[in-house]
Parts: sequence; C-alpha cells; structure tokens
Amino acid sequence: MTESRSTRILFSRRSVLGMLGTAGVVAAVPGCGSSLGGGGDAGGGGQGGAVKVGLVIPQAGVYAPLGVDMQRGWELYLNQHDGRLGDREVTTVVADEGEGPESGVPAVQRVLQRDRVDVVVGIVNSAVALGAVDAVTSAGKLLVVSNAGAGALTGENRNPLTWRTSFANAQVSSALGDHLAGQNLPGGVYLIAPDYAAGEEALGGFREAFEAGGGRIAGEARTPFGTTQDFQPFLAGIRSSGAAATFCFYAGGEAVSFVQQYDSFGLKQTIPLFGSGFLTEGGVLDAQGAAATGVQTSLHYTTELDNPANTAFIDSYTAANGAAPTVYSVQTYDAAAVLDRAIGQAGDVAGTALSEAMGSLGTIEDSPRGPWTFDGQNPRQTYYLREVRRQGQGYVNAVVADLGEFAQPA
Amino acid sequence: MTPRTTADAAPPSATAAPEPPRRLLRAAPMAATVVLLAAAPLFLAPYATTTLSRILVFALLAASLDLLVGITGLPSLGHAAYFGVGAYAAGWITIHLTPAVPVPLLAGAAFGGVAAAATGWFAVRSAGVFFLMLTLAIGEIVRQVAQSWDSVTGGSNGLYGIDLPSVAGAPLGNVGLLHWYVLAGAVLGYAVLRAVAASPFGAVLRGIRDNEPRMRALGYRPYGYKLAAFVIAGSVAGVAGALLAAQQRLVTPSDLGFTTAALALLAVVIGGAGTLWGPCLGAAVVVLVRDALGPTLDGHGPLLLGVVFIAVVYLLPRGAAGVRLRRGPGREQSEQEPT
Amino acid sequence: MTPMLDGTGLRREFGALAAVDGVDLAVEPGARHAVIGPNGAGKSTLLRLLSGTMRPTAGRVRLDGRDITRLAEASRARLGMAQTFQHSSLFGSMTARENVTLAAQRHGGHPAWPLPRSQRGVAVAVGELLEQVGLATRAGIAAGELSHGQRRQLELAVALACRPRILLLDEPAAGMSAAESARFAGLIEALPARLTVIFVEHDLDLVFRLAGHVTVLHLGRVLLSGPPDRIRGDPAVQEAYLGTRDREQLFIEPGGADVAAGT
Amino acid sequence: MLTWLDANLVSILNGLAIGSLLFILAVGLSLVFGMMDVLNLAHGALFLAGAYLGHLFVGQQAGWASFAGALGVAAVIGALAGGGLSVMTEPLAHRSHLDQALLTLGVALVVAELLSIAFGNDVQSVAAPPGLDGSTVVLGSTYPVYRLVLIGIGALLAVAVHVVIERTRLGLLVRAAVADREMVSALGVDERRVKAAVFGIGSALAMVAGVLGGPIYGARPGLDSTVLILALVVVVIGGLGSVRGALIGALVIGQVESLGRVLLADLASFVLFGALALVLVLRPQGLFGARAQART
Repeated sequence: MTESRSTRILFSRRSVLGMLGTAGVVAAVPGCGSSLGGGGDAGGGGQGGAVKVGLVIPQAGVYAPLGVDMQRGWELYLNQHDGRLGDREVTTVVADEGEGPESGVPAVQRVLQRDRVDVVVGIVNSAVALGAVDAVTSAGKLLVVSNAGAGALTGENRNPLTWRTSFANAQVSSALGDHLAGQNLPGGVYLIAPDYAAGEEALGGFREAFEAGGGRIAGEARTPFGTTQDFQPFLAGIRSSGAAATFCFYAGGEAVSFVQQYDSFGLKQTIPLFGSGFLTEGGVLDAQGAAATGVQTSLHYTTELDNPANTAFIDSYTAANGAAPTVYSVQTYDAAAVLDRAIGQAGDVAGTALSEAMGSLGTIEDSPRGPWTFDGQNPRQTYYLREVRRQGQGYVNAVVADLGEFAQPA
Repeated sequence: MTPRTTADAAPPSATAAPEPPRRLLRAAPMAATVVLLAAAPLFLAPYATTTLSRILVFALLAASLDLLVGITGLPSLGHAAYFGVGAYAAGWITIHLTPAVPVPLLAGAAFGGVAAAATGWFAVRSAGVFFLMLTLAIGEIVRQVAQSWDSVTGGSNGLYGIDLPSVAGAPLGNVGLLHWYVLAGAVLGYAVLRAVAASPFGAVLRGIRDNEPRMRALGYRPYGYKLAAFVIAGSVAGVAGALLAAQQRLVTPSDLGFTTAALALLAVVIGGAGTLWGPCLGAAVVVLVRDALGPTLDGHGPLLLGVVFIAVVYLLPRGAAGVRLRRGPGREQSEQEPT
Repeated sequence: MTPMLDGTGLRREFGALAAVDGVDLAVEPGARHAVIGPNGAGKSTLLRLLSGTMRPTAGRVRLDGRDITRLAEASRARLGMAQTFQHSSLFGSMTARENVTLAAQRHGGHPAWPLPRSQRGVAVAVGELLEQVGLATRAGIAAGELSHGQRRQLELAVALACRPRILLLDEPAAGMSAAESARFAGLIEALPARLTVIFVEHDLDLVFRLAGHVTVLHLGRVLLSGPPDRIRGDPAVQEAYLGTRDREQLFIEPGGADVAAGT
Repeated sequence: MLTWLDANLVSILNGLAIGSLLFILAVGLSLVFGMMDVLNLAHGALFLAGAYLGHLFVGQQAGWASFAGALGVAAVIGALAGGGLSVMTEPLAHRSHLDQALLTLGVALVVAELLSIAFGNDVQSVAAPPGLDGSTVVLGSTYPVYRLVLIGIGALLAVAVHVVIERTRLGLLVRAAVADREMVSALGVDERRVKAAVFGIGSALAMVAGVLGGPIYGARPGLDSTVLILALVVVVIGGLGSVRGALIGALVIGQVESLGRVLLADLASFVLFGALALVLVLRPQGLFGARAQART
C-alpha cells in the first residue's frame, strides 16, 4: 500500500518536473556559444545599420501603470519617425522590470546577454537602475534612464555611459523649496515622506534649497514605506507642529491615501499641501478626486503646458492611446528623441561614441516639456508650479507659475 | 524519503544495508551534475550561464532552508533574512575591505550564522504556526532594518556597485569565470549541508522532526539541536547570499523579503523536502518559471506562480509530505494500527 | 536499602479531577514492579509523573535517593530512566535500525557530531539489541511499516538502547497476539536482573508471570501494594475490578486484543 | 498628563476605528485557524476583492443603495468563496500547516492577479455613503465621520459574532471544534459542514471588511498582502481561535498602528513587527491562546 503510493507519487512528481524542466531548457538554450569571452563583447547590430534597444519597464506590479505610459511614449516617437532612430532600423525588446531589483536586474541582464541590445532604456525603480549601471556599462553599452530619480545615477561618481532624460529626486523638490523660501511662511514648513531613499533625497533637496533661501523647517516625519495606509498619526504631528505649509513626497497608492486623508482630517484648509509632482501625476489624480484640488506641486511637465510641441504631442498621443500622456510618457518619448539625435550624430551605437554624442546635443528645443539641455548627464529643465484644478469631469495640474530652470543639485 | 544516514554503520548481520557499489552509484549522479555544471560555460551562451549561476545561488538557499523544513521540521518563513544578511555583509566587505575570494564568502557565512543565532534562540522555542509567524516577523524586521540603515545598506536603493570577486588580484571578469566561482561556493555549501544531514547530528534532527516528545524521552534536549540547525542553515544561507552579492553585484531589501522566503519554500516543496537535492531542482524550476516564462506572460508572472503553488500542493504531496511537521506524535502510525 | 524509584504523595489534577491522588510508591532496585488497575485508575498518569513527561501538582519523585521532581524528562533519561509508550511512539520515517541508533548514540555515541562518522560501538550495540528483541531481519524496514507487534518490540529495543537503570513500560503488550505476548514476556524475563522494571499492564496473566511486586491503583489512589499472591486473593481488588464495566476484558480475555483500551 | 491625553485623544480614537476594521477582518481568520488549523493566506485577497467590489458598485459617487448592495453582494460572494476554500483545503486536512499555507498563498496570488487584470493596476478609490463622507469636529480636531461610524459597525459586529458563537448551535459546534475537533464528529455532526460554515462566515466578513475599508484604504494591487499581514499579526497576538483574542488583538494593533506611530515616530516602521515579536517572545501562544503546547 505505502509502497505503491510512493511509487505513483514519485512518478507524478517526475513527470511534472520533466515538463517544467523541458520548458526551462527550451527557454534557456537559445543562443549557444561560450560564456568565456572578454568582459565587453561587441554584441549584435554594432555597425550593421540596425539598432536594438532594450526597453526595461515594469509590466507587472504596482509600477505597471508607469510602464504602460513609458512604452506608449517610446512607441509614439518611433511611429512618428518610421521606426528609425538616427536613420537606423530599430528593434525594441521589452523586458519586465517588475516591482524591484529581484526581477529588474535579471531583466536587464536578459536584454543585454540574450537579446544583445545596443542600448538599454527605461527603468522606473532606482535600485534597479543603480544595479543596471554595472551590467550595462561593463558591456560597453549606453544606459538611458527615463524615470528612476536616484541622485547617484548622474551624481558626482556617475558612470560616463549612464544618461538620464527624467529628473533627480532632489531636483524636483529643490524647485519647490526655492519657491517656498520666497513666500512668507512664519510657521515654517513640515516635511514628510516615506522612509526610503527617494523620499530622503526629495526631502533633502527641498530642505537645502528652502533653508538656503531662509526658510524654516517646522518638523519632519518618515512614514513606513509601502505599508502605511493610515496617515492619521502623522497628520496629528503636522497639525501640532504649527507649520504654515506641508511639503511631501509620495507616489502611487500612498499618494492617493495621503492626499485623501490630508483633506478628510481637515488639514488641507488650514495648512496648504505642497509636493513633488508625482503626488498628483497620472492615474493617482483620478483616484484622489476632489480631495486633491488646491494641492500644489512642482514638476517639469504637465499636460497643461502651452507650447506647440506639447499640443502636437498630446494630440497624437491621445489619438493613439485614448488617454492623456503623463510625465512618464514624455520622459521616455524624450529618451527616444535624444537617442535619435545621438545615433545620427555618432554614426555608431557603441557606448562611448553615443555618450560623446549625447554630451554635445545642446538644447532639445522641441520637447513637449519645453526646451531642456543635459547638465552633467541629467536634464537642466524648467520647473512649473502646478495646482490641481477641476476641469470638466476630471482634474488637471494647471500651471500656476514658472519656477525657473533647475539642474540636479550638487 | 529520507537518506539512510546510519547505513555506514550497519553490522554484518543486517540485511538491508546498501552495498558499497550502490553507494558509489548514488554518488555518481552528484559528481556528474557537478561536472556538467562546471562545463556549462564552455558551450552555453552568456545569458544561459548567468541564469544557471542564479539558479545555483537560489538552489543553495533552498537547500539550506531544507535543512530546517525537511530535515528538522521547522518551516521558516523568514529564512531569506539570513540570505540577505550574508549578501549585505559580503557586499559591504567587498566594497570597503577586499574582493579577494574567500573573504566575502566567509563574511557571508559568519554574518548569516550570527544573525541566525541572534534571532534563533527565541524563534526555535516556538512551534507550528507560531514558528511560521515568528520567522515571518523576524524576516520583516530584518528587511526593515536593511531599508532604514542607509549608511551601511544603502537603504531602498540597495548596496550597488559591488566589485567583482577577485582571485590573486585578478577580478573574475566574465560570466564564465563568475559562474565557476558561484559553482564552487554552492558545491561547498551543499557539501556542508550534506555532511550535516548524514551525520549523527543530522539523525537527531530527523528524530526531532518525526517525534520531538520521544526525543526528550530518549534523553535529548531538542532546543540545542534545533538552534544549532537554525544557525547552520542561516550560515549556509549567508554563503548563498555572498554568492548573490558577487553574481548580481547589487543587494537590496527585497532580497531578504517575504517573497524571496516564500519562493525558497516553494522550491523546497516542489523538489521534495528532506532530500536536499530535491529543493535544488525545485529552485531551478522556480527561477526558470519566474525569469524565463514569467516575462512572456504580459507581466502576469504572479498568476503562473500562484497556479504552480496550487498545483504543487495537490499534485506533489510526497514532496510536501516529506515535511512531516509535528502534528502530534505518531499520528500516522496510530491510524494504521490494526483493530 | 534506598529504593531505585520512590514517589511520595504524588498528585496530579486536571481541572477539578485528580487523576493521581496522593500516591506513594517505592520500587526496589532490580524489581519487576507492576502497576495495575481498572481503566481511569490513573496508571498512565502515574507513569508520566515518574518519567517526567508530566509535572505533579504535588509530591516528590526520587531516583536512587536523588530528588528528581523538578528535572525535565530529558534529564531523567540521562540519569538512566527509559520508557516505552502506550501507543507506539517511534520515528516513523526511519528504519528500525535508525530508531535504535538514535537512542544508542545518545548514550554512548556522538549525537552532536555534525559530520558523517561511523559509530562502531553504537552500531554493534544496536545490532545486538535488534537481535535480542528479534528484529534483526527487519532492521532495514521503516518503523511505520512494521507490524504492531514488531513495533512494540522495537519500542523495547529503543528503550534498552538508552542503557537504562530503570525501565518504565506503559502497557507493553497491548494489542499483541497471545504468541507475541508470550514472546514478549520471555524478553522481559531475559533482561539483566539488576535492571529495575516498572510496567503498567492490563493482561493479568502477564502481570502475574512477570511481576515480583504489584501495586493496584483505583480512582487515583493506591488500593493495595504487595507480592502477586496477596493481590490475587484480595477481596478489595476483586471488588474494584468487579465495579468496572471492563471486568471481562481485564480478567478473561487471554491476550487482551483491546488496542483502544486506554485510560 | 492631561495635555498628553488632549494631544493624543484623536489618535486613540483613530486606533479604535482601525481596530474595528481589523477585528472584522481578523475574526474569520482566527476562527478558521482555531477550528481547522488552516492558515488562510488568501484572506487578504478576499479583502481586496471586497474593496474592488465596493469600487465597482459605489465608485466615486456613493449612494446608500449601492453601498448596501455592495455589502450584500460581498457577503454572498464571500460566503461562496469561503465554501470553495473549505472544499479546496479538505484533502489537506491531515497535512502540515505549511501545505495549507502554500495552497492558500497560491490562491491569494491567483485572485490578486485576476483582480489586477480585471481592474488594472491604477489605484481606485471608493467614496463613503452620502452623509458619512464629510468630516466633523471631535475633541477639537477635524475627524472623518465615516471612521466614527466604523467604530460603531465594529462594535456591532463584535457583539453579533459574540452572540453567534456563545448563543447559537453553530457557535456551540464551533467552540467545540476549536477545543477538540474529534468531539464534533462524535456529536454526530458532519464536521465538514461546520468547517464550510465557519470558512464561509469568515470569508464573508473579510469581503465585507473590504467594502467597509474601501473609503479609507481604496482598492489597489498590493493592498491584499498589507492587510493580510495586519490580520495575521492581530490573530497571533490575540491567540488563535479566540473571538475575544481577535477583538483584543485588533484593538491592540489599532493602537499600535495609531498611537504607537505617534509616540515612537522614529521607529514607526518597526512598531508593528516589534510588537508581534515582543508578544511571541514573552508569550509564545499569544495573549489569549491557551493551546500552544497542544498545537505543536
């Protein structure tokens, strides 16, 4: 009895393992060869007139909506340019970054080693981006980050092959810090963010610019990252601090909860809420609804920008996708734009050649976000003070003021 | 099926002892596997080799967890904590002290073991679902520490820019050499687990798994043995972590989070708990499903993973049954009692 | 002479019920001491108080003059107290040999040695023990797959592998056929004379064949204690048993096929 | 002291509101575990399903009818899902906690992923019913009315569950099953039906909690695991299989998450699991669990 049971079960486990194993082998085998070459092998379409791009974006998990916007931005640019960058045929390989490095880093390795791409573009998560730098650049390829905001990516010890078309966390908030320092806020400003690196950098950027302008910090708090749904305990701290305004850094689900609760606990009326632009960007704004009206944020883009490039961009983007673009779409759209020019200028897709070309692009005049240039390897761009306002059935980030140009703070 | 550890000591009168040739036969697949794995970089493309290295790292983690789950009967949901501690320790030492080869590995083992000892002394006092919960809590607290302790761990950005390990001053500069390093570390860690499982101490661990009250009646004090097993498993997980740091060159809080721990458990159950080699196969399946099949599913990898979880529990009860968590002494036996 | 095992005023309560209610028990070195009584008399509970599986609510236990009341089960085992259980309690996934080895290596091997090693002395002792209880040919079979009688034999071998000074057997012959029971009695008789044996048993034939001293428990108290002859003829004992519904089972059934008969 | 109380009274009140919601969520988990030894890791996914159901019915323009409808449908679907889970775990009745945990973890992953396919990955918010969606002034601070109502609902459900468990035949069977599973079969009752009933009620409560929690937490991917962890902590702190334990545990965790985060602001990330570890180190069977030893 026991005997026969164990044999049967053993058999069934083997057969299942067999099936899965076969599937795995099939998936792993393509591209046989040797793994013992030198560190940087020349790879795929080097001189061949075509260019292969690895677009690493989150397709699953909490960041997936950003991934959708990024991919749409990328595809829109390619569609507008016959699927060519720098007059080379483009093959895009999309890889799922997932929610973090445990899936993101293998995705980067996969596009590099298996698909042999020439350039890696995208990446939402800062940890993935920082982990990708080694992998991409040691293969001699160019990395164009189109979202992740970690300061170190383009900071002092930056890798020469890593460029960014989005922002640095501290950069976005320094624009607001600079602005609020000029306002009359006798009670000071209260700072709050999740206790993770991006939050820390954002608060740091704000604090530095704000204090440099003579502002006073009324208090600070860090909320547990990813597990805080109820902000009441922290809101109580803001209220009792006597602050005249609050600066916060939240994104995604936390942005929705924070903004809604900031309103329902009655703080919005008495202590105006300011934040980095991601607080009210994209899908979260719809979810926040009326609670978000009056919230002011700084960002380098909003659909409400009035320039011809943006109008055209919004028209074709909305026509293609049935939805309005977000800052994430623009950043990846611009990544394609700068690659287009750099490849054309360099006539090569090797990392160093491309990097050199990127450095000499000058001002990008026709970006939906307005003119911007690379300063270091990160954009120097205009920041806008935006306020959430009701428009028809929905809500938009209306431009209130032009805060001036900012680069990544040193 | 548990390996018959005391077979070596069989007296001549016994009948069921495996003869030496069979023992050789049993060692043969193992040796062949190692040779095959060592030869892999010669004929596999870089990405396949990288995947293989990643499997090896995860396999060692799963095997070390099996020492707890399958052999000692302690189902831990927080084992990734020691994996992560080892990875951070190895990564930090590589960056700040030296990438010279045995040092990061030893650091991983030492820190993994110390972390396991620091948390195990109270964790192994509890049993059953309380042990599950306590290890879950430990795992979450350690993850939180990794996320908050910016100056050492790099916070949520992780510890990045970890140098390649170097042998005699020369960095292991390509995928193949790195694979051999990972393979060597994994074989070493696995050999330790194997030796422990086949030792008199390992027999005690199995006794605790099968029937802890009876062990007390025999004069054993299970606490010390369980704690020792916990520390050894933590230490080997730390070695796996050190290999991760070398292979991925990045360590982040998610490496020691619940997802990693749950996947390691899945690997153990798929492969068959208590066998050590089974969980290694399970790890291969998990990594391949996640990395190779997952991305082709439009970002619905978790769906596939969920289906695998469910299927494994129903279709592979033997793997799971090998766990034999202590559900009252001799439950199975009393059910079979003749009436 | 100091008794080998000495319980005084032992009491154990479960809620309002006292399963063992002030029992005194002295077992001489080398004795074959039986504890009998109807179901629910508190026999198994008493044995657990002696072995340390359970703590007494009140009372003392002394082993060879030493107070062991506060010692844990494992510590008592290390002092030479071994036991078998009413329901076979073995290591089901391990072979018979591994079961005995587990016990033997604790008392003369290297149980904490974390690397493979052959424990030659242990292996020899295990072989002898298996031979002794008649399981030499079944050594490689998993304990969970042995027959009921064989498992009881294995229980004994496991207990003996602890090199005990005193052996506590809880209904060792329960569920055995008459032939198995007789063989088992032979095994006990063949044990070294200096080994003290306390056993709880329902099969009175076995009791009167083996025991040199019998203690009768009734409702948690000692009804009578003395040599078998005195017990057999005592009217109080007769009445205690007559008062129970299980009278037939206890007195008439030859081997007692009552597996389920627990207390 | 008075000023301290004054400053923190709102946080204490808020802890009560969160505790009420946690109780509704956790009591089912506790009973299912206490009765059947099933560690149901799909409980959080049921909560999330409830939240999405609320979003589907209520959306941004809440009406009383749609909110009540969402609650009713959630209860029905929850009960059915619970019955399904009960059937699914039946073959595992004599297997380890680990097997059940893995099975329900698999179910949780599948359900959460199906929800994300159906509703997308954006955050969805759910409005409170009209009249409850505003804020009022309590103890000198603005406080959302809905949370006050939640305290009442939690208290009401606590009483209801208490009555069911203490006064009805089903409750008797449940208590008997928690104490000794074999005894229920001995009473001549089909144990599986009792289990299915408890599973159904527990799961219905989880989905109802999801609808009720919608106006506070919204509905989004990842919420399932966050609330599951909270519920597990509540159950383990309170002691498994005890309604009273679940209530006390929920109130304790409500305060830990609310007042604890105010008082230990610098350690906010650690208070939850710190509290759990502390309880388990000091009292491994939970505050009200008596059967830790028997349940090894």
